[in-house]
Formats: sequence, structure tokens, C-alpha cells
Amino acid sequence: MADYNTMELMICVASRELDDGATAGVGTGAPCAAAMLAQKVGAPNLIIMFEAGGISPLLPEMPISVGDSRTFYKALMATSMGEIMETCCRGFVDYTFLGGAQMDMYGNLNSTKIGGEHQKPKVRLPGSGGANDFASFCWRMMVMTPQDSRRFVEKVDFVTTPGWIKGGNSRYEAGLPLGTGPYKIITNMAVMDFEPESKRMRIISINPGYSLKDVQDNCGFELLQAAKITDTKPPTDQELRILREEVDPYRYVIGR
Amino acid sequence: MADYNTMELMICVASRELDDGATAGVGTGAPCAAAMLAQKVGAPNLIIMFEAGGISPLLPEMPISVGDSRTFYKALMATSMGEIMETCCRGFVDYTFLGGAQMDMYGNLNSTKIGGEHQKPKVRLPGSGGANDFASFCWRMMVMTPQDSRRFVEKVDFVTTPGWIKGGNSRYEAGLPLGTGPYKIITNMAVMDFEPESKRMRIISINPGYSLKDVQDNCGFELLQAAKITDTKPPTDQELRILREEVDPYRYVIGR
Amino acid sequence: MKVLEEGKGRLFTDPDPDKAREFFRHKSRKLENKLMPLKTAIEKFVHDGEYLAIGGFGANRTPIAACHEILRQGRKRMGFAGHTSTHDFQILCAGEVFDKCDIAYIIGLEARGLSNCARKYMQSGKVEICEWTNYALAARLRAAAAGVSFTLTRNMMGTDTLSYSGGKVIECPFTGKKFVAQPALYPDISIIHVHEADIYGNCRIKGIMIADDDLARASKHVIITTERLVPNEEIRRDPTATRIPYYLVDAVCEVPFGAYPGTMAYEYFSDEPHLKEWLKSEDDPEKFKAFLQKNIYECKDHYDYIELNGGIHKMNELRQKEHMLHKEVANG
Amino acid sequence: MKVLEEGKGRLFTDPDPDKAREFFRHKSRKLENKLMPLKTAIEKFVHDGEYLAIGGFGANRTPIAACHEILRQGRKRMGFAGHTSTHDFQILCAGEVFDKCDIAYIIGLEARGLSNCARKYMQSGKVEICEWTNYALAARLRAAAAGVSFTLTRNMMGTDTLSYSGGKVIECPFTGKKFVAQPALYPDISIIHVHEADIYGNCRIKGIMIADDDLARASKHVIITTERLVPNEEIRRDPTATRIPYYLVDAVCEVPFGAYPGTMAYEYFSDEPHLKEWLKSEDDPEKFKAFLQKNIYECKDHYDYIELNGGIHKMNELRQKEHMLHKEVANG
Repeated sequence: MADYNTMELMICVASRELDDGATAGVGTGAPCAAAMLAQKVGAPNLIIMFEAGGISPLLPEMPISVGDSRTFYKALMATSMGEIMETCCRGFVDYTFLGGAQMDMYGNLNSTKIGGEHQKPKVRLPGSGGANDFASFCWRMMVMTPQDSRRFVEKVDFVTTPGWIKGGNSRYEAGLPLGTGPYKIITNMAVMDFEPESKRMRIISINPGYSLKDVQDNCGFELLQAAKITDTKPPTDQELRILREEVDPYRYVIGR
Repeated sequence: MADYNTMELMICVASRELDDGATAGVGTGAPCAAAMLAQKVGAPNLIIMFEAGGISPLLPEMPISVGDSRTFYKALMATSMGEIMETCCRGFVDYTFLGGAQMDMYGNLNSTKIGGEHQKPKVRLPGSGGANDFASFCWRMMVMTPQDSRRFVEKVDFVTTPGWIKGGNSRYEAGLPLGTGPYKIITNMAVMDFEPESKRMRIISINPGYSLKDVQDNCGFELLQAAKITDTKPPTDQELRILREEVDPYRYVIGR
Repeated sequence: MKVLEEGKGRLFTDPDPDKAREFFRHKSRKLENKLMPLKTAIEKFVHDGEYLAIGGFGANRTPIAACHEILRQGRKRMGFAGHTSTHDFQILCAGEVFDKCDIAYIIGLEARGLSNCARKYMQSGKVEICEWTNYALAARLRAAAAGVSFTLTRNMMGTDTLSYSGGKVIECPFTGKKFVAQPALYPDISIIHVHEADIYGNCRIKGIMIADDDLARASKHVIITTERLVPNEEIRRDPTATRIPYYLVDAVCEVPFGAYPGTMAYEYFSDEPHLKEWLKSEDDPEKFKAFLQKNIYECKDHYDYIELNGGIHKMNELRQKEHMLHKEVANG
Repeated sequence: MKVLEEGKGRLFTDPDPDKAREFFRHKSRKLENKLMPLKTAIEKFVHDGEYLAIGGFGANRTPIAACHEILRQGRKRMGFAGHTSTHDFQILCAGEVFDKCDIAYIIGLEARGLSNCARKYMQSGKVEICEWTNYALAARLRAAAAGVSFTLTRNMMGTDTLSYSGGKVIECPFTGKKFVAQPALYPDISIIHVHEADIYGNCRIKGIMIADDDLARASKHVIITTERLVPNEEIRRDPTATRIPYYLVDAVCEVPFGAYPGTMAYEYFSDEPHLKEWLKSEDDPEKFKAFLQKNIYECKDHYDYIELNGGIHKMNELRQKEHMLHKEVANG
């Protein structure tokens, strides 16, 4: 069996979620690596959009910014952030990958602050950026993140980016576009989705080398369990080779 | 004294209203001729904008459409109608020239219909086009039109384009941008403005060869009179020469 | 939300962005060859009873070839966006293609005069109408392009144009001021003529955009007619020049001189004598019937029509006329 | 108008379009030479207490030279649009230039890491903040550019981002659905770095626009820094390429490499080692003070700074890096 690290595993698993001919709004780092890998493995027609305005570039290598020259290198269009977000809001963008310092059982994300007063926080974080926008507009929001109890918390300090809000139908009652919402959470230990009624996070597959107990022990809230929990298919040699040789040869991301 | 026709007179008089360094949203025909004449006489820095998207072209000749190639020939920018109208709405455009089949004492214009039911009019006209937009957004709206009682009416069949609405403060109470409104009406017989309080049309100068009585006799409503009514300065030889030789050599407009 | 005043006009399309999203969700994003004959494109994507919008501005960069084909295929009962429409409107009225019309500018051909045929049709009572302005319709397309249900404008207030429109006057919660809420317009189908496109539908437009960027984004289906095809590599060479991205587009039709007898900036100027002849022929219904038979119904395609009206010699003349206007630009 | 929910954040600028109109009414539309040194432009148009916005996206096409000059001139108590800001934000925090901030994205340098200095400043309580998103601020600029007091978006709802913003949730009178009304943002001054401009301020931008088209239109004053000047004839040769028309612009400053150490697409790539050195130097306050002295305060202008960091040899290296990425484009 192939040898791989945590980041490589998450990227390979995430890349399989992106189907051919779909559109994805991605950022830098792991999400971009997953999208590039998908294009080179199962989804050659995957269309990548960057929030700063790049549409479907022929990415020569990983961008260091969602607005650097690579994000519109040989692109089909170099446009504005407004147009990218409007395209998402019109319903043209299928997937987005996001992250955050904290996430709750409904997939709500915090990237704004931890502790203290809002005007004088203990720890200030970057804020929404385009995360709240992508999560509101794209059909399926996914998260790639290492799993531990400090990230997976009962209550986030600040809801920067919408998940299923308070569960049930609360996301749509709040006014967000119908049919959108968190789809999959991919960690070093497992893959989770959300139970259709309660919209609570649910384990659907466990990664090689981890147990159900590991996953729950490293989560600050109770995880639901799918009727049938499968084993996450490990990265194939082909996935690893392409990821290491073509997608991230300088190990910017997989070297972390 | 120079010999000239009605159209030439109106164009020359209108052109003097456009000051140097101002911006004007104009259509085809007489308004465009007036703007071109102004550029060649007293206002070389007059900026012409066409609603289809042309900004400050070096007009080689009169356009036949506000969207034909001449309207952005060597222009500073070729953009969208939305941007032109937004520029007007932001307060960047000083003047516009409009016309209509009917006008009332408040400068409200009708270019939509005459008689009959709205869904089955006796005479259907083109509608607003960009007229209502220009009249709502530009600081000073002017009209060039031959004067007769069928055009200058007590009540227009349809208010397509806003003048001072019902007079007084009614234009701003309706919600239109503060400080905008009809400015001057230039006819073959006279030049009119609007009395500051009532906002009713008022004679301020009489064109050569006409009397106060002619002006009132050819108007379907009572015209106010300025404290001092002057004689309209007739076209100068220079204005006529430039208009005939440079602005409209084929007499598209002045030949009508 | 408190509405202070509203027009009595009926909306011919649904401004609900979630319904539009549901449609766009299932629209293909695949980079696939969309090249097809114009005839096929009109058959596949223009249907009786749907809402149609035409790009360009009157007789400038307007897909005239497509308008003729719509008449040949006899489309009826459509809704139409009478937005900066002139010769295109004149053609569609001749075919009585629509019976619902959002009106901004109709009937007129600007400085050229008015179309008797179009005027008679609009006075016949056969067409349900709703009044707007050029900017109001542009703002309605902008709302749809942004995926929301309305945008604000400061026009129309205080006039009958508002009273007979579908707009609503609302009070701004930040300033207390009045604005018109212009409802999103999502056409079922729009047809846009461009300078260059690749086979996937990535398009370039030179000169004024009018409202075609938002029109393409607002429309559920888009047919592109293009003066010429360019390779996808050329599109990718200069992504800044792309104005319409391929995923908005359903059909790409190569139609050189597709805007004739109108103007196509940087390509050819309008055929004014022919447009005059057209207007003149409308004075006599019998004469006009024959004119339409000859110029549209008995033509197999746009090239039969061009052949009838001077063929390649005329096209070259019109190129010269445009070239005269754009010497530096054309050479630049 | 009924407001269903609203954020508690304070608006740092007035969304009233009539007040903005009154200002724009008196802004010169004359085609006049606006060329001046960057130092002069900052002196004339950037004032303590005003609201500032910076174009570009983080370290991409960002007017870094102008940010340094603002520090040298010691501007204070400004409002700032923390919109897609990264290295620019890091610089302005080092100078404690602003004490009011609309936040979309701050502190971070994307994949490069976080700025300790910026983070400490934002945790100090010295800065009054209001939360937004990248698109929310773009939508606020869009409203201002359109001359209205708000635009609708479908983001932020259901989150604390809305609760701490200045947005209001309203009900659509057409669909009954909820939307966020994003109040117009009219900055007092914005600074935008472009590829080409003429002396009047007509500008061209290659590649992504980000939000700079609307930013220029929304701002009361605009300073342009440009990689190079082009003759007005060149602008008029291809009016389709103009992105910012001159009448929006107050000052044109020719600043080659003006986005260094960031990326200027088609010109030069970012100086990643220098950006790393910058981030690293922030770990030790004394070290960072010295770093700022050397790289900003003791520099006469941007060229002293470039000289300190490799001069023309480094610039050529960065050109090569960008050229590598854009071989075909650069040659195309």
C-alpha cells in the first residue's frame, strides 16, 4: 500500500468529490491542489473559478494568491470579483472548499475572532473574505481540515460563514438560496456529511489507520453515524504520483 | 444680417447654452448638431456622451444612431448603456436635450401615445427610450422643438418623461434626484425657462421676427413672462458657417 | 417591505432568483462544441410562447439574420423585450412574432423615421404591453445577472411611465429616500451578435457593449451569431478581452454580415438605402407583403437576402464605408 | 420599508446618493493634465480623518508605493476599506493610519501567513470595526457606482457577520424573499494601480479587474499610479480597452514597479523572499521598527526602497518570473 501523509490523503479524498464538468470556486492551498488533481485524474472538464476574477485558467502551478497571475494564466476569462460572485449567486457554481479556525455540528465556520469583545478580540482572524459569499451561493460547500476538539466545537465564537445555521430548515428560513449548504467535511481521520433532517454532522467513512472512537474523541460535539460507515478509499499510486509530480512538485501544500 | 432657417436658429441658440468643460448626454439630430457646434465655437472641452455607450468621440460627422460607429469613433471609452446612465445618476452629466410629441407648462414630455386605451392607443409613439432616464438624472434638461399649440398643450396624453411634474416641489417629492429638472425650452419663436417657485414655463427671450403674441398664440397654455424679456441673439456668421460647413455639410438636420 | 407606489403593468417573466438558480444548476458547464447552423439554433432554442430578447442597439450589432430566421420558422405568441429595438422590432412586428412586449423604445428607427407596420401592430390591440425605459430594462437585466430579484433606479418616478410599468416605488431603509425597485428580467432566450467567438461560446465584442454583457448573463438560453470564429487558444491568449463566457451560451452560429443591413462597428456600416426602401415599402400593405416574401420568406438564408441586395459587392462597399470611419482603428 | 433584521455595525460613510451627486456635480470634467509626483498627489488628496480604499487584490496590482508614501506623510485617524487587503493592510497597520475599518479580509497574506503587527493592531481596541464580506464590500461599491443607496445580495444572512455589519435584511416586494440591503460605500479617496494611463487619467487594466472599476466610480477622489503613460491617441485608438474614464481621476502618477513587492500581471511577479522577510521581521517589535525605518521612513521614494532590495537586477528577475508564466501572453 502506498505511503502518504495526512495532507496528501485529504487532498486525494477531496478531489474525488469533484465530478467532471462541474464548476468549483476555490482558494489557494489544499482546495486548489484538490481541484488541480481532480482535473488530472477523473474530471478533466472541471471548471475552476477564483474569487478575484480568474475563470478556468490552465494552471501552470499552484497560485500563492487567488489573484496572482497564475489564476488567469491562459484563462477563458479574466473578470471582476463581482462577476465571479454573481455567477455563484445565479446558481452556476457547484462546489466550493472552505476552512476555518472553528466549526460546529452544523458546519458553521468561524474565521473572524476568538474570545474578547468584538471591538477588542483576544485573537483576531482575517474575517470572511469570500468565504461567506461562496458558502451562501455555491450549491455544495465542503471543508478540508485536520480533526481535533479545538476546531470541532460545540459553539463557535463567531459565525463568520453559514453552514446549516441551527439545523433543520433554518438555513433557508434565514434567507439563503434554496438548495445550497454544507455537503462534505474531509479530515485526516474521516469523511462526514450531514443528516438530511437535523442537518447535523454525520460520519460516513473512516480513514485508514483511524477508528470510530478516534474520530469522536477528536470532536467537541457528538457526531451522528451513518447506517453504514465505510472505509475511506486510500490514495491510489496514480493520485499520489500526479499530486507529487504535477500538482505540487515544490510541496508547497503537501509538505506542510 | 445673416440669413438662416428655423432649425439653424434653434441649433445655434441651443449650442450657446452648453458651457465649456461640461458634460452632455445627447441623441441624434438637432441635439447632436448643437453639441458639435458648441465644441467648434465656445466649448472645445464639452464632453459628449451617447446612451448606447460612446464617451467623448471625435465625431467625424453626424451619427444616424446613438449607437452607430461614429458615436465611439476615437472615443475616450466605448462602454455600456448601463455605465452611461449610472454616470448620469451619479451626478456627472450636466446637460441633456430631449424632445416629444407633447409638452405641458411644467416641461413634462409625452413620447408614448396619443388617444385611445393604453393597450390599444390611437397613435402609438416610440416610448421613453433613454429620455426618462436622462431627464431624471442629468442636472439640466433642455428641449428644442418647433412651437405650436398641438405640441405645447394644457395636458399631455401621457407623461413619458418628467419635467417639473405638477410644479413647485413635486418633482423632488416624487423621488427624483435633488437639483435636477427642466432648464430651457428653445423653439423657433422664443426661449423659455421655468419660474423658480411655481416651476411654470416662462418666456425669457423672443427670436428675431416674432412677437410676444406669436409665442403665446402658438402655445396651448398660458406662458409666464420674465420681468425683462430680451431679444434672442440671432446666429452669427461664424456659427452659421461652422454649422453648415463642418457640423452638417450634408444638411441632414438643417435641411429639414 | 412597504411599497409606496406601484405600476399596473404585468410582469411577463418571473423575477424569482431561486427559480432561475434551479434552471442554471442543471445547465451544462462542459466545454463542448456548440457550433450549429442558425436554422438549427432557432429550431432548438426559440419556442412559441417564450420570452425573447435581442442584443445590440437597434440597427447596431443586431442579429438581423436570426430575426429573419425566426420569421421563416413562424414563431408566435412570444414575449419580447422592446429594448433599444429598431430594425429588429420592425422585422418581428412584420411576422407578428410576439403578443406581449416590455417597451422601452419601439417602432422608431431613430433618425431614419418610424415603421408604419410596427406602429399599426402596436395600435392593433393584439399586443399586451408594459412600459419601461432603456435604463429600466438594463437595470432589470442587471438584477437577473446578479442573481437577485430587483435593483434600484432613480428614474420613472412622478411619470405615467411608472404607472404603466411593473416597477414599485420603495423607501430606502438607510436614507428614507424613494427609489424604484426594478424587477429582475430573466429572458428564456436571447440572441446576441458578436465580432469573435470560439466553438464553445467564449465571445469578444469590440466597441460599445450596450447591455449585452448582462443580457447574456440574465438569459436562460443564449444563441451567439458571430462575424467569425477564433480558436480557443486565441481566447486564452487574452482573457481580458472575453466579454461573454462559454457557459452562458447554448449555440454558436458563424454568420458573417449577420448584422446586415445594420452597422457592425469595425466591420461594415449600415445599408441606409435598403433601410429606407424597407420603411417606404411599408406604406402599401400589398407592396410590403411582396417585399417580405422576396427578402425574407423566399430566402433560404441570410446570404440569399444579401445576394438580393447587392451581394459581395455591396458588402465590400459597406466595409469601405466603415473602414473610412475607422481607418486608424482598423489598422491599429 | 420594513426591515426584518439589521447589523449593529456603524456606517463610516454616508450612503446618500444626493450628497454624492452634489459633490460630483462640481468635480471637473475638463480634459486636463493631471500628471504629478506621487508625493504631491498624496499631499493633495489623502487627508487625516477621511475614508480610504486601496485597489487591487492584496499583493496583486496594489499601489504599494502609495501606501509607503502615506506612512511617510503620517496620515492618521482614517477610515479604511479592508477589502481583499493583505500586504497593503499590513503596511497601513504599521503606520496606524486608520482607526475605523470595514472588514472583509484583513491581517492575512493568504498562503503566506498572518501579519503579527496587523493582528496586534486589530486586537488593541484602537480600531472601530464593522464586519462585511469581499462580495458585500464589492456590492456596496456597486451601489455607489450606480448612484443609488443600496444593492441586494443573498450572502451574510443567518450569520454573526450580518449581526456585526451595517447591512439590513429586507423583504422583496416582488417575491417575498429575504435579501440583504448593502448600503452604498462612497470612499473619500481611492488609489488604484494600473498598467497604462494617459495624462488625463484614462486607464487600461490587463487581466482581472477585481473591484477597481466600481471602486473608481464610487470614490469622490481617485489617485492613479501607472506602470507607464500612453499618449491620448493610443487611448482613442482602442476605446474598448479603457476601464477607468479620466473624469473620475484627480491625479495620475507614473510609478513603474509601483506594485512591488507584489505581483503586477504581465509586468513582474511578487518578491516572495522580501515578503517573507517582512513577515518575519514583525516577530520582534524592535527589529520591525528598524525594518520600517530602513524600508519606508528613511526612503525618499519607492526607488530608494527598490534599490535597497535588489534594484534593477531584482526587478529584471521578477520580470523574468512573470514572463515565464506568461510567455505566450507577453509575446501575444
